[in-house]
Amino acid sequence: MVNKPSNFAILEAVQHEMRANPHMTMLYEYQRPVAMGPMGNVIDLYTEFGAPRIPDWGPIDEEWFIGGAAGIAMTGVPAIAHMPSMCSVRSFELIFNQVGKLRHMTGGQVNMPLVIWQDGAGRNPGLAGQHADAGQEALYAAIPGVKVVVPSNPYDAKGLMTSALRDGDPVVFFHYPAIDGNAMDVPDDDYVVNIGEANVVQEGTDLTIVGVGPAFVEITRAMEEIAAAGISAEVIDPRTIKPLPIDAIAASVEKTGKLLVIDHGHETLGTSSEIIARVAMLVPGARLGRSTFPDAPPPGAREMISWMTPDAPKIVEAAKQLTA
Amino acid sequence: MVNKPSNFAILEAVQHEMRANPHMTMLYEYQRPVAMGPMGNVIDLYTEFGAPRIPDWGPIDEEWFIGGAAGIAMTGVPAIAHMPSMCSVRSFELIFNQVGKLRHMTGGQVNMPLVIWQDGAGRNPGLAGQHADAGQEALYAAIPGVKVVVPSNPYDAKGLMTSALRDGDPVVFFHYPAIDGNAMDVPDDDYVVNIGEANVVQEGTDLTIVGVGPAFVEITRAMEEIAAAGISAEVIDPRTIKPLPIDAIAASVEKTGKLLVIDHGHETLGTSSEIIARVAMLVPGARLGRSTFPDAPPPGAREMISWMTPDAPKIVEAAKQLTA
Amino acid sequence: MRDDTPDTAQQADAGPQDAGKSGFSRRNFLQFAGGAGLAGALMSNAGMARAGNGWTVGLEGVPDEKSRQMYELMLKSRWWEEGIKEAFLAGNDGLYGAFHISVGEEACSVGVMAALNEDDYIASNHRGHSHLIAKGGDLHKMSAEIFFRETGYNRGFGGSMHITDVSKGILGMNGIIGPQFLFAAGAAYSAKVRGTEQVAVAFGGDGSVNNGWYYSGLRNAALYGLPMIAVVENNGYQMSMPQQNTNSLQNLHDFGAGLKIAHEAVNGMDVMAVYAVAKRAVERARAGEGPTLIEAKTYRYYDHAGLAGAKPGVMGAFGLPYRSDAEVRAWIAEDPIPKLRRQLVANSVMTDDEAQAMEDEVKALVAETIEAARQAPSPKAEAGLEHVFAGMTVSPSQFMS
Amino acid sequence: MRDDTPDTAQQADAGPQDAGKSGFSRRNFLQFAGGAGLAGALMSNAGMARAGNGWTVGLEGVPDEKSRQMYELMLKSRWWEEGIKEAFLAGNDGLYGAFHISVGEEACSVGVMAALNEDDYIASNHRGHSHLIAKGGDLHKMSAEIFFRETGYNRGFGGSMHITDVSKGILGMNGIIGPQFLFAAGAAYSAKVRGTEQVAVAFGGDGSVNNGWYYSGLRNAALYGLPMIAVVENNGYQMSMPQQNTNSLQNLHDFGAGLKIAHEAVNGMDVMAVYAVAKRAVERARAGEGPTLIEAKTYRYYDHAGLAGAKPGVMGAFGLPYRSDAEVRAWIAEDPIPKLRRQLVANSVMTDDEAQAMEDEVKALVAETIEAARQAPSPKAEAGLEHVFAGMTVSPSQFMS
Ligand SMILES: Cc1ncc(C[n+]2csc(CCOP(=O)(O)OP(=O)(O)O)c2C)c(N)n1
Ligand SMILES: Cc1ncc(C[n+]2csc(CCOP(=O)(O)OP(=O)(O)O)c2C)c(N)n1
Ligand SMILES: [Mg+2]
Ligand SMILES: [Mg+2]
Repeated sequence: MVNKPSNFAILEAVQHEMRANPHMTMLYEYQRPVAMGPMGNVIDLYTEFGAPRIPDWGPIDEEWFIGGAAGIAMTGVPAIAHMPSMCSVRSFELIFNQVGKLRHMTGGQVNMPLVIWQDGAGRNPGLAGQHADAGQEALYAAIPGVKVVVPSNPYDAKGLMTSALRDGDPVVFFHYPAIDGNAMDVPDDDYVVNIGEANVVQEGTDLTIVGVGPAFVEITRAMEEIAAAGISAEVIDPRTIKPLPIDAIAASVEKTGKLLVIDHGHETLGTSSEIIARVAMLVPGARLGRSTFPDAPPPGAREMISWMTPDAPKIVEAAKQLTA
Repeated sequence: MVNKPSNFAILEAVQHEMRANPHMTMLYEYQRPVAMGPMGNVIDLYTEFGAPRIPDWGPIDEEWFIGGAAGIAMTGVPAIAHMPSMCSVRSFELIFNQVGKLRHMTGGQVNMPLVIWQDGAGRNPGLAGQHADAGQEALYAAIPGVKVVVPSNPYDAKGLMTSALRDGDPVVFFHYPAIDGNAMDVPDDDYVVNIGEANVVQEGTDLTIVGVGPAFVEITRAMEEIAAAGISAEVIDPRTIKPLPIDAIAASVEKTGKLLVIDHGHETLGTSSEIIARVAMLVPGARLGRSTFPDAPPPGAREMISWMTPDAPKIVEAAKQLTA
Repeated sequence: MRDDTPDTAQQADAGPQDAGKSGFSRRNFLQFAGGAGLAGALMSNAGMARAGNGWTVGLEGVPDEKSRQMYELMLKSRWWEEGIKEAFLAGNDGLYGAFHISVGEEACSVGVMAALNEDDYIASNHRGHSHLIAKGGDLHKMSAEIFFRETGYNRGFGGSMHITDVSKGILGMNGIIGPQFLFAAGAAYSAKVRGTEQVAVAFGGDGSVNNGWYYSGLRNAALYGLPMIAVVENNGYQMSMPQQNTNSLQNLHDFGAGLKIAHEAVNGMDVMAVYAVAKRAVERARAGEGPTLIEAKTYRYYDHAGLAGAKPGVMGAFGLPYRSDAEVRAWIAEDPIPKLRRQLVANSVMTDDEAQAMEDEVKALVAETIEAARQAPSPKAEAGLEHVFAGMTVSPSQFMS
Repeated sequence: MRDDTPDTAQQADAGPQDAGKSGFSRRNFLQFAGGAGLAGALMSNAGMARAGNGWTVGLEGVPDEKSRQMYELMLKSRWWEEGIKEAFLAGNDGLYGAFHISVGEEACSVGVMAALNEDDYIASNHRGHSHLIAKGGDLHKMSAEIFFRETGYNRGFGGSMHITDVSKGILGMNGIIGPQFLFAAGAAYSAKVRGTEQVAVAFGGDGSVNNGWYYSGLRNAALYGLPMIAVVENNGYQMSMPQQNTNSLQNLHDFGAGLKIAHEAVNGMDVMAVYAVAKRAVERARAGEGPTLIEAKTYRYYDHAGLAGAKPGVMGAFGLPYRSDAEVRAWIAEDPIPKLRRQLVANSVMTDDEAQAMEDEVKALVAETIEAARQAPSPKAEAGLEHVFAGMTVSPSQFMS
């Protein structure tokens, strides 16, 4: 057990499943499945499996990566479509009208062992507009028939990818590089983190704080100062957006009476909206608050985007306010 | 003033604006802009304006309708992209990454006088999967930079279309044919219903009921029985999903203490989630409830889809429960 | 259409070179495809169908049994759709939902499917009843699905537009225009991964060529040398829009020239001509020579959807605003089913009585499937919450909890 | 590339016929385009550029003033990017964000823009600095945007990938691959609606031809006979992927054959050759003969993005894993800027001193814009809440209310 970067941990999961399944195929866009581990050890799936199971990345054509992978999956061959954050949305309709609906539409006939691995987003300065998004998981969670997971550390990333690759339903897997900020020991052997299982990272009595992916990394950074302020926070990482493990969150709010949701997605109809709405109905009288990226595209200038992104200081502030 | 079918009322708005603006252009998919009014009078924009402002409908290519119309709008020419419900989602990325972001991304340089008119959806039996959707407005409302309106009757449809066509920002306009169930007098002259303005259709003290489009039609059908049950319901049609007129709704819930949201969209991350989340934070202690279409694609068989759709009887039931 | 044949020949040769460029040498692929010997063998009997200009092809070289089966499949497709049509028109069963009739286009589906093996894949569209029947679809399950019964192919979840039978390689009809080209390319890619000889065929209409998925499916099939075939059933209309107003190409298969893939037009009203062209395409695919684009010139006798202009006992829809009755009658004069029957009888593959008997049996079977569908149970309302994800149900959120 | 010229000629003729089929007769369009006389006039001086095989074209027929301007624009593009590159490498300004250098490709942008009027439109991509400068982009506002200053083109909202100047017909660079083909087709459609003579040009790389928007933009331009031009800057790589691994076509412009539109390849390292081809395309567009697909064979001297392998004072990036230094040096030997300078001097359009003076002035201007950007104010944090919708701000939801 040793710290591993998340991209390496994820490739360990993919490598294990591709070795176990002689046909599993990965279509991907420009990030060759090669990563270096902590001891300089390299995983190179491209060299190990090669075309056709792992072709050289090929054309800029997200509709092929997702539509083609869906076709592969319909023949019973588990498929992965891996691409950068701004790209999978080009295939949104295929996920909305095909991938998510085919099982139901056909009365249960169609299995869709497909993992859509979306990579690389985050509220980074300098890219602007299309390359600094976060929170797209909410767009996919709104679609019936697709599962959506958002790991917040390398350990969960590997375990959730393993689960996703063993699932018979389509899973959209969000990898935010920022989660390497939550360094973790990652076993070399394979293991699963179950889809739909929340992680209570810290128990507390005054306040429940919830967030996924990069927002959860900021929550972790804020925990010490929150404790220092004399606030006993229960900290929960849902890890899965759909199906959302709302019971674990509601149970916690039952105890603390207060919920703070942090999200790097937008205010309107982001993940925070669903969590707050459900808790509000399940735990009448709870105090509720959220800190999210505003309903604006991400601007390029650091001054703007950093100010707009929920980070540790803003989270500490919000925790104090909500418990005041 | 006389009852008019909504498609006719909408075309009255488009005709007026196209006459007022010599270049306004409409690209559309297979529903020619022709409609018959109550006295058998016909509006035929295709004959009146013709190509190129209104071409014969042309190819099955939603990316052209929306991407091309966006290009037209970028040159300062107001444009309409009109297509059936299952189609505009093919251009989701163009709306998400271009139409909604261009003004902000360019520091305010790009105007986008574009109306995306999505037509014909609804929870109808027999079509299944892709042709019986509703609630897609929530997908677009999640996108920064696009306004989203959902009229629930022919009067609002005409007034909101007029506002949309005079707006310098992109507006996604949802026309559900079911809204003809809310027959209304519609003036022949042009008028506006402001985007972002809710409509308090009935005042009440016990309970606030909120819904848009086809859900609001069902709410209207339920009102008599709800009153008969001795429940004084305040009934609100937000009409706009983004920007959401939350203050009017919150003010009402302040008064009634209870909120019931009805939506033909899905449970998870549908419009109901945003309304409930915001009210929960603005009106602590309010009782909250919702009735939505489940997180499943629409099945074809009538037995299933009718049972799954929030209709008047289910709304009456929910109102009784929430006020019990 | 003479000038199309050279295209094909020439482009077919371009195949392996393209495949080579994409990193799969022909040799590699043939290992997958099961050895060069096979490809050679297939090649040899391709010649058969190269008679004349290929626009109309007789039974020469087609085993009697095969041609009889093809005739029966066309009859099944024709009379199943006619039978359902009659039930809709009669109005006694309260039928509802979409129903896109392909009557008139049976030669396209049966001709292509005759060139396929059972384990080959097809990805169909909204007008796909004929594709499914030609690929061995079960008429009982199809009728039951039209009636939205629990016993239907999709258990009443899908109706006409979504009928699917994965067990027969039928990846499904689809209510959306275009994805079939990606699904077929993906299924072909899967065959390559698994090293099988399977091919995947996408069926689309003249309207389906106008969306990006058509380009993507074909372009990637060309890039990776995939065993994929795109069949464009050009029936002249995209709903009410004449094909010539939707695309600047007169002959849609010409698009293949821009991808340097094999492409040709075929007489979609002659099942043996379609069979011949499809066989060449299948041979090319199994030999690792990449995709083929086939444009079948055909016609739908009925309206786009629904039964405007249709009458009980009369084949075809007349008096529609966007086309002339003379045009409809001209295409009906080309009807592929009597055309094949005349050939079967003239070549004494069957007697006219045998042909008639076959037709009567098919009609009886269709009637039986419709009666069975009538009697079958409807799905439970609660079933709608199933099959969203495998083995779990979603919550009935229509009821406030 | 000889065999490309016939393509064009032949396809150009197909133009009006296609336009006709789409319902816009050439005559109609020429009213928009301002009368047949004009089209004729333009045609006549197109001949000039038909010398030899067209792969390299001299200054014959190009007014001295014009060629001097073109030289200056290439210098501006070259030295502005070199100047910003140096600032990045020096590291003293804390520069951040994306920066896709187009050094080496200046002949493509300047050659095309030389054929355009001020009110014509361009839709650019992520590698668009050169397009913008060639279309008259303001170097001060561009430098300021790279520094994310309030004084930048996009007020610091966009950075390199999104620089836009609607007032100059620059519909913007774009961080997403492909939409420019739709935007340009749309802008061309708008010109048709308004009855102007404007044309719209989309610039994309060899990678951009692989997505559906490319097909859609070109196909609809062909269908409606739009004054649209697609310029594919084939620089041989899509990030680290050789073009030949991303598309089964060796010559990307061949795709035009499948749409029956005018299409040709051009020497993207020869500004006058590009100018000549672009002029023909523009004439075709203004004459209502529909779109043209131009493939410019070119090269980017630097890495896809960032400055791997780049050194201060040295032009080009070396030692990159996916290409050989010899290849880079071979293309640099083709550098279009000294090539034009040699011609200007040899044809005594300028003396070498005048050319040098011009280069020095350009360098000075660039330095000035960078210094001004340094001094300019950064945007206020709160500004990020503006420009989502016209005239309203969104709420600062990052702070719990
Ligand atoms: C993406 C998409 N756009 C539009 C539609 C609506 N639609 C259904 S069938 C059809 C016409 C199809 O024409 P064609 O491809 O020629 O097939 P045909 O009906 O003639 O067999 C259209 C526009 C759809 N189902 N999907
Ligand atoms: C839709 C989309 N997919 C992927 C990307 C990531 N991306 C940015 S540039 C690029 C390569 C573009 O190559 P090419 O079109 O040849 O242009 P070049 O960079 O060579 O000028 C890619 C894949 C993107 N920006 N948009
Ligand atoms: Mg058709
Ligand atoms: Mg390139």
